Amino acid sequence: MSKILEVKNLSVSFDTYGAEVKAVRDVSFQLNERETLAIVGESGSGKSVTAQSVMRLVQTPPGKFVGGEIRFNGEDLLQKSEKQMESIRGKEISMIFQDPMTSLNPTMTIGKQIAEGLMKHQNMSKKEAHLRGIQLLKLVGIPTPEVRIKQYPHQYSGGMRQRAMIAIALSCNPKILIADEPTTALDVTIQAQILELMRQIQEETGTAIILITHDLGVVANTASRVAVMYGGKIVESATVDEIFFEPKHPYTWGLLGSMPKIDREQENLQVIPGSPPDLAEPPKGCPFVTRCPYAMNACSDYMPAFTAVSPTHEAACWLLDERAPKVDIPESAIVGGEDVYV
Amino acid sequence: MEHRQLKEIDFEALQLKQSEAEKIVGESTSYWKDAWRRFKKNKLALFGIIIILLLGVMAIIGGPISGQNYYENSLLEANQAPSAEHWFGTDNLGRDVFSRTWYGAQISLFIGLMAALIDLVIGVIWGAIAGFFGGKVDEILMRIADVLYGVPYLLVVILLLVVLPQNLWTLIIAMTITGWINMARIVRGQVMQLRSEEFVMASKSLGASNGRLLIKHLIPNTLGPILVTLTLTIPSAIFTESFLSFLGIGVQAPLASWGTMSSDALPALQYYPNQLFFPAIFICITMLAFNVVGDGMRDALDPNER
Amino acid sequence: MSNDKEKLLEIKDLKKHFKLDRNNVLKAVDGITFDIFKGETFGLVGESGCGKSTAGRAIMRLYEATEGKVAFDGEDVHQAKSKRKLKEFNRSMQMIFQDPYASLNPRMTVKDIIAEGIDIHGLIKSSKERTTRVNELLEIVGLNKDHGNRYPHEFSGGQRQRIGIARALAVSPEFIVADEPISALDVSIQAQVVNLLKRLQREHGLTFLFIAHDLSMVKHISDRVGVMYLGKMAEIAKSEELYREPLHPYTQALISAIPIANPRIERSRERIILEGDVPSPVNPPNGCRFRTRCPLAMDVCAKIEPTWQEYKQDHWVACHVYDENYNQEFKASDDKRKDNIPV
Amino acid sequence: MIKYLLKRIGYIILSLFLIVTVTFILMKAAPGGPFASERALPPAIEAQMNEAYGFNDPIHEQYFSYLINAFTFDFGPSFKYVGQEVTEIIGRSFPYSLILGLEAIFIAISVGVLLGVIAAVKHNKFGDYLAMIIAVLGISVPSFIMAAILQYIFAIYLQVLPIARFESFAHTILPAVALATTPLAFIARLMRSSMLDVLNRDYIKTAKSKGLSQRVVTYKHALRNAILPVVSYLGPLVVSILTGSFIIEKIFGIPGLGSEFVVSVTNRDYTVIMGTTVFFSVLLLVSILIVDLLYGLIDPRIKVTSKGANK
Amino acid sequence: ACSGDEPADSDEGGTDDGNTEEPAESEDTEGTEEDAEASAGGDGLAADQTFDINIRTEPPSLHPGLASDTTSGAVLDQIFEGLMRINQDGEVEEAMAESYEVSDDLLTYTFHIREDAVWSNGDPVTAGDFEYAWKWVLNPDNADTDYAYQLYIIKGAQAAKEEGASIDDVGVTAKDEKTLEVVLEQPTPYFLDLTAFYTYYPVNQKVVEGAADWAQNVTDTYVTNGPFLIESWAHKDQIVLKKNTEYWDADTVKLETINMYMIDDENTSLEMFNNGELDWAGDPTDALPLSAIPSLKADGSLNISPLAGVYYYAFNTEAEPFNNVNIRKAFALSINREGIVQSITQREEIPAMALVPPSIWEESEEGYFKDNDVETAKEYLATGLEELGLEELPAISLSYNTSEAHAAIAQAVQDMWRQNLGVEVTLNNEEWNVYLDSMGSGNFQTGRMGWLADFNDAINFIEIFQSVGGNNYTNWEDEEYSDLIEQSRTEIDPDARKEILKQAEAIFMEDMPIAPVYFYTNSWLSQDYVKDLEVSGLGGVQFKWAYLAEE
Ligand SMILES: Nc1ncnc2c1ncn2[C@@H]1O[C@H](COP(=O)(O)OP(=O)(O)OP(=O)(O)O)[C@@H](O)[C@H]1O
Ligand SMILES: Nc1ncnc2c1ncn2[C@@H]1O[C@H](COP(=O)(O)OP(=O)(O)OP(=O)(O)O)[C@@H](O)[C@H]1O
Ligand SMILES: [Mg+2]
Ligand SMILES: [Mg+2]
Repeated sequence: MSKILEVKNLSVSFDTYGAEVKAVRDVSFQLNERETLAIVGESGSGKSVTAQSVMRLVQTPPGKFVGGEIRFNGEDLLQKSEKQMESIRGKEISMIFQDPMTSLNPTMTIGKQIAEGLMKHQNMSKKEAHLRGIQLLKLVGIPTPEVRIKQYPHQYSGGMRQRAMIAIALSCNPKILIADEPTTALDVTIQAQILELMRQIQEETGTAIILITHDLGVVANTASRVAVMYGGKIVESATVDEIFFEPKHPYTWGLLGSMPKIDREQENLQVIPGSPPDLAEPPKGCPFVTRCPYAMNACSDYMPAFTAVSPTHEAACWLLDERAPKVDIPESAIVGGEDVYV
Repeated sequence: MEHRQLKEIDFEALQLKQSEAEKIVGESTSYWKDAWRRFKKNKLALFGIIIILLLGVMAIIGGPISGQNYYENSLLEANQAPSAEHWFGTDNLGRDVFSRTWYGAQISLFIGLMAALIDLVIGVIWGAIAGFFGGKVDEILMRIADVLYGVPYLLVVILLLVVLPQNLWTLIIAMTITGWINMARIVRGQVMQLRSEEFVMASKSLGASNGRLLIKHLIPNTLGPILVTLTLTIPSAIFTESFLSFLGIGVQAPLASWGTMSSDALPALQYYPNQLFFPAIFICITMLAFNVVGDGMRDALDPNER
Repeated sequence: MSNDKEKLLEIKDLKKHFKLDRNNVLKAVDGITFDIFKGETFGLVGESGCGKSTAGRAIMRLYEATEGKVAFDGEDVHQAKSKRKLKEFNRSMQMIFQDPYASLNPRMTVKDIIAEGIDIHGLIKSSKERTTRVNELLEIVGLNKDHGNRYPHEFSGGQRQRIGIARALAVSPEFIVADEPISALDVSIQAQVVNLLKRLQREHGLTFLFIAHDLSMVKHISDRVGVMYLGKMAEIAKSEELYREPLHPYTQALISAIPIANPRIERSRERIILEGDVPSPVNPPNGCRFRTRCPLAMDVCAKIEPTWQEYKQDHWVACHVYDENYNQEFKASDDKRKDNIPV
Repeated sequence: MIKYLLKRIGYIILSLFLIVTVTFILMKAAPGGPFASERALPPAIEAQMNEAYGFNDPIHEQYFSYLINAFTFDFGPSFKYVGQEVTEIIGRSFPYSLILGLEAIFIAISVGVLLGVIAAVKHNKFGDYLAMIIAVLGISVPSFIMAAILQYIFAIYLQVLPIARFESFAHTILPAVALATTPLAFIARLMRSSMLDVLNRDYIKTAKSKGLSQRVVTYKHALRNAILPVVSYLGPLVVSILTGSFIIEKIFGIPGLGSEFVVSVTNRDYTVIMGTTVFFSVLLLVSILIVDLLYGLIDPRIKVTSKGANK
Repeated sequence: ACSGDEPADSDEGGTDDGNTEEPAESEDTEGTEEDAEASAGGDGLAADQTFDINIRTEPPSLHPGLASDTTSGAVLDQIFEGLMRINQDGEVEEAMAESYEVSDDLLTYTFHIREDAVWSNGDPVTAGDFEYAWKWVLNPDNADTDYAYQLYIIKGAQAAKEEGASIDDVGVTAKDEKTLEVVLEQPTPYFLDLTAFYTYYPVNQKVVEGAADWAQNVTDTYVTNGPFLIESWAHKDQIVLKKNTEYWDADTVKLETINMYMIDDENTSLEMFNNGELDWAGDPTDALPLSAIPSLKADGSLNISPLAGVYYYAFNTEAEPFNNVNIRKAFALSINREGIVQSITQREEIPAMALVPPSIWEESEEGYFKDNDVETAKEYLATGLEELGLEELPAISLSYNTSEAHAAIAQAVQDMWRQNLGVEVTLNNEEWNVYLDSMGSGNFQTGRMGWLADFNDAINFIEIFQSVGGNNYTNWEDEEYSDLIEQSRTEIDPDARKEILKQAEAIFMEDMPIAPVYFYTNSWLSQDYVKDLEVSGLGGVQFKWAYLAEE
């Protein structure tokens, strides 16, 4: 497994009326061929900004890259010119956006929207692009693609739109596919269809996937590795099993704990009290400090560094420091037994 | 590494007040205060406000400042260039352009603001009702607007001239007849979009009356486009006024307005450009100021532009 | 068990059709029948666009029903003609909206939003009393009283949803329709809201119609669950039972598709993947509406609409598979496929 | 669709009927008549003229004959230009206004849209400010002042373009530009705000994510979505530009339709008033209809045939 | 008669500024000849005899019987010809008529039409064409013949037009092909002048009969008999005239082509003149912008000649306070006319302290009172107020119709009255038709009016005020005045007649129902190479004699 993407110490900020919003702070991760990296975290924790940074799609201004590098095949994307990026976007790295309802141009047929990328990157003629478009739609499971290709997004159902987005993203066989909450807007039956589709395609083409979601069920279903983000930072990163069965960061615990367990009767759900930090004035120390039940004095002043728990597992939490009191995973965060009604 | 230097005490539990966890980010400000705060950040808009205030002050005190008045003829001193005595020169009857400009400001600013007000009252209500109720009501209201737009305006104005006395209020009425239609169209479009918003539905489910829905929910959320349209209303009102004065409605000589001053001075453009320049430049300044303020207000009132 | 409970709401053959133009009618809700008992939470699930919100709104009378009856405490909501009666219904039935961002007027203070119902119904005389009441409500939903002077955009999604709840509670309703109150929120905030709803039910004896498409949440909060498909009710059962023993093939697919936050289970799990797309509610399939995507579809499904029957005690379903009485003509050919039903 | 069109045409006829009626009432109520002049006519001759033109008929008969005239587009002869048919007058002057108007609309739309797009793309940068200053100037300088200034600069001072009259393409440039100023400014402002809105939409990011260049994204994806408000503003505007501007025609000595509107009223030339009004109204109502149909073409989500009620 | 809207102003959109004019005198004020361009023509004639002029607006009708305005007149005068034509010196001379005889009682005129007078289609011009044309105008069945009353001095004309008398009894008879006899109601010294007026033009009976719309466009039926032929008529845009080679006096005609443009903006037309695109700017077919006058005067290019017309303010003598003659006098005397003509109108207009213009009666330059006589005005005011029993004057309203010049004059007068009499004056500006309506119904206190002569005779001005109504908006009537006018109609001796009319004017000025302001002038620019083109005192222009000199 070779790594094709490496993000190092990425920081992205937004200039707003009020202040500078530090949306992504010092984020590092890497992505290998053929693997699916899931990024999870609370709303507003910087998942989408991170993803869009990789594509250099963050609007500047108001956005700005404060520091770090994004190495794709060894080259730093942040150093590339807008023109050079054009040949990477859509061809090498492509993206499925958070909301299928708004991510397709409502005044252009699906066919045209698929063909654009093909014509640009594969030098296809209009006709070839059209035929390829039909193939792609078929691939993503849209019935009667010959008819559908001529339709406008509003004539598609939500699930179909999401699949059309996938078709666009896959059209040029990208090396990396970034899927930003591809299923949030869909209901479970269609969500299942789409996750299945993405898995299939990965098997066939070997594409590496970054999957952004806050649905841990989806993560469990699809990902091989997981990065947990909070307050603009990655707080824990590990393989999917390690995240679910040996989580180390209190935020990950909270996240796992607040899911209703379909196999357990609970009177009340576990909650994480409070609300996320203001990214305009992020806390000096750990961003989770205000909501962490285990917070220590150090947490509010010093950002904990990553501590490796295993070769594939690291977390940024003072609890992992040898001087810290030992804390066990709370009951609610334990993902247990296998007796599920299916 | 820095955390090597941490002491034992750093690993003691942090004392947190519960309320702090629920703290809302950002200081506690009201919507309007917040809007004002955003507005103040917009230097350009603030500058616009200052200009408008200055114009307002000058309109009130500017006339007599130069020691001249706006009506006294001095046929022998007609069409003079700016001088120490007549700061902006004189017009074809030898009247002082400076003081006329500021008396004109009173009228033009009044007309502009009045027109804006009318747009606001009639246009907004009309459009809001048409958009909100839709269907037949919309059809009827919009057809009325079409008819008003289609009937020859000049004919209407001539009739008003006959029926009503020649004063500012007749002028206002003449401007009212079609002035609000644009605004009504825009508000209607907005309201049609907004009326299916969930917060409207929510209020409905509480039993809110239609009037309440319109006044409390729909219209306040149309403020952005309303503001932009308003800023565009002002110049067109200023020039409509000069057209109407020409027909005999509204401001009668020797009173002046910027509109009449510039249309009077237009034929003399080549010979006495100063007579056109001064009123025209003030119209432009006013417009720039209002537009900048309008843009600033729109941004400031939009809670998404935090 | 439900028999000894008191019916609060009786919905009979409720239909809501939207006329698109002269020739096309969108049958958003096409004849649903169920009861809601006092103090319970009734969950309503189904695919997006199947008519859940429409049903909720028709019950609230935010939409005029095309047909059918909604009785609240024995009185027909849709027959109420007088303004006074209507206002009374508006007071006793309230709604929490799907989208916490869209359902709060961005240009009103939280205080005014919450007090809107109080103002409309003239429940309180002095402004001091109004403030007290609003503060009380803010406290109930777990917000701070100085939040009242702020504007919605200053709040997080979960806090906004709580404002929406406070608004609904302001008029002391007996019954609340919660239309996907959590689907726009992330997990940790979802938990906050669900806990709050449960607490309110405990403390104030409220009745909920809880609409969602997240089945794990619905199971967690509901006493009974109804499953809708394309404007029709497919199945109703106690939530425990529905998850343990889903009858309708659609329910089965739905439950099998819930992703489980456990990678080990997920890896080994088999799910029923439905083929095809949701048909258009303008032209629903004849016979059983689910047949176009149903893995068990039989000949009869295309011909006859399945009846709504109580297959077990308190467990209703509309599916030919569980109908012994359908036309003999189809029986022979269909019997073979019936063997495939997983039990 | 056919049904919808028929319904709309029904409304057009209804509106037209109302416009004709109101105009008739106003016309009759306004003081003066087509024969009034500073040199008073001998009463007997005036009486003969009234008789000859049917002004002695009962008012309702006059009204019905106007109504019939209006709906058969046969307005009869002008009172002022003796014997010239109203349809002829409109027929000969409209082409001038049409050419000028089309040119002006072309300028207004192309430059206006361009300015608006530049302003939006360079939001809060120099390009934005410059474009908006141009727009505000365009709004605050009315067409008649613009016309005089243009004439002065290009025809008199620089002597590169003709002063007036309508003989060649060069003659049309100044009046078209003067006519275009205000709408241009309006369009620029409208375009800017809707473009700002559209550029923040998700599908713009999608388009960029495909590797499309800024230019393609702006003009192929954003423009079409942002142009709707401009289109709805254009409906009535196009009509008033196409039917000519009195003041521009006067300044540039162009025999267009705009002056007919004004002159017919000041002359109380009843048949011409009615003819131009009906002509204008039909254009207006039809263009409003066309705008509604255009909505559907530009944005396939908008179905004109359905009512606005559904979400 | 007819009255004029002040010709020097821009009138809001084509109102009927119906002033008629006739050919008139010319006193050649030659400009210096410019350097010569290679030209073939002798006599210093430029090779290209194309003349460009602006006539502002579309002529409402080019049918001589229907026309009633200056613009139409300016075209008709070139393409038609009546029995007589007014020559460059302002004298009537024979035109279609080769000669004429007048009976001793001055009532019967017999005209002999030229043998070589032909229509543009080759038909000879006959006496019958005249009879037909005039009777057509007098036929009550023909509407739009606004100027029928111009023919009323002919016996039986008014009766035929207005009272249902037989058209056959009208005193016009074609005795034979070439002899026309005209019988008048009363001896009329200016009858010959009138026969040069366009309502008296002939039409070709053969062609015109049955082609009711013959004059609407330039077609085969548009048959004329003047020095020029109409070549094209692009409505509202341009009229092109060409020399008529078949014209009996074609040798005199030098201009080959006349382009008449219709540009209704005086600044634009002045610029076109400056650019050399026009050969003429200003009166009588166009006007010069007020603001350009000073500089034009300064560089000496402005030509000015008197015009028989008066600009005045009419008092409504029926309503207080202008029912009092002293008040009227006070207002009339306190106008600074010199100031107005010097600083506002600036075209060397003559301050008017009389009714009849000095171009008709030279004595009028003096007038009946002193201009700007504030002292006397104040005395009158005091007397007047006493008579009315008033402490001070109430606010007065001064009406005028929409126009830049009217507005300027009104504002100046407003200020004069305010300063001199201490009276508050409100200005009341109305759209043209509305204005006429208000004036006609007496709904005014004092209002602007103007009058331009149709022919060169004082009666033109004096008879306006003979009775209330018509063009007399003042509500002023005087028996003695009326008697004097009637007396003048039968007076054959010109001096005695003038004496009678002078008496009438004196009565009028004593009662002062109007405050005259100034007597009009013509003002124009012409390119230096334009020769023999002069504007008449009646505001007419004749191209028959004009030519372009070699440059
Ligand atoms: N254009 C922008 N201007 C200002 N702030 C922005 C902008 N875009 C994002 N942000 C801020 O950056 C932070 C991270 O946003 P991001 O969209 O990455 O969150 P996310 O993790 O994707 O959340 P979600 O789950 O809700 O999609 C948020 O606080 C957001 O407000
Ligand atoms: N006002 C309306 N006019 C026409 N059709 C409507 C209207 N409201 C809803 N619909 C249609 O009715 C159907 C049911 O909509 P509804 O909102 O009830 O679905 P839902 O089950 O709540 O879906 P979701 O889970 O997406 O909220 C949909 O096809 C929708 O497009
Ligand atoms: Mg996101
Ligand atoms: Mg819904």
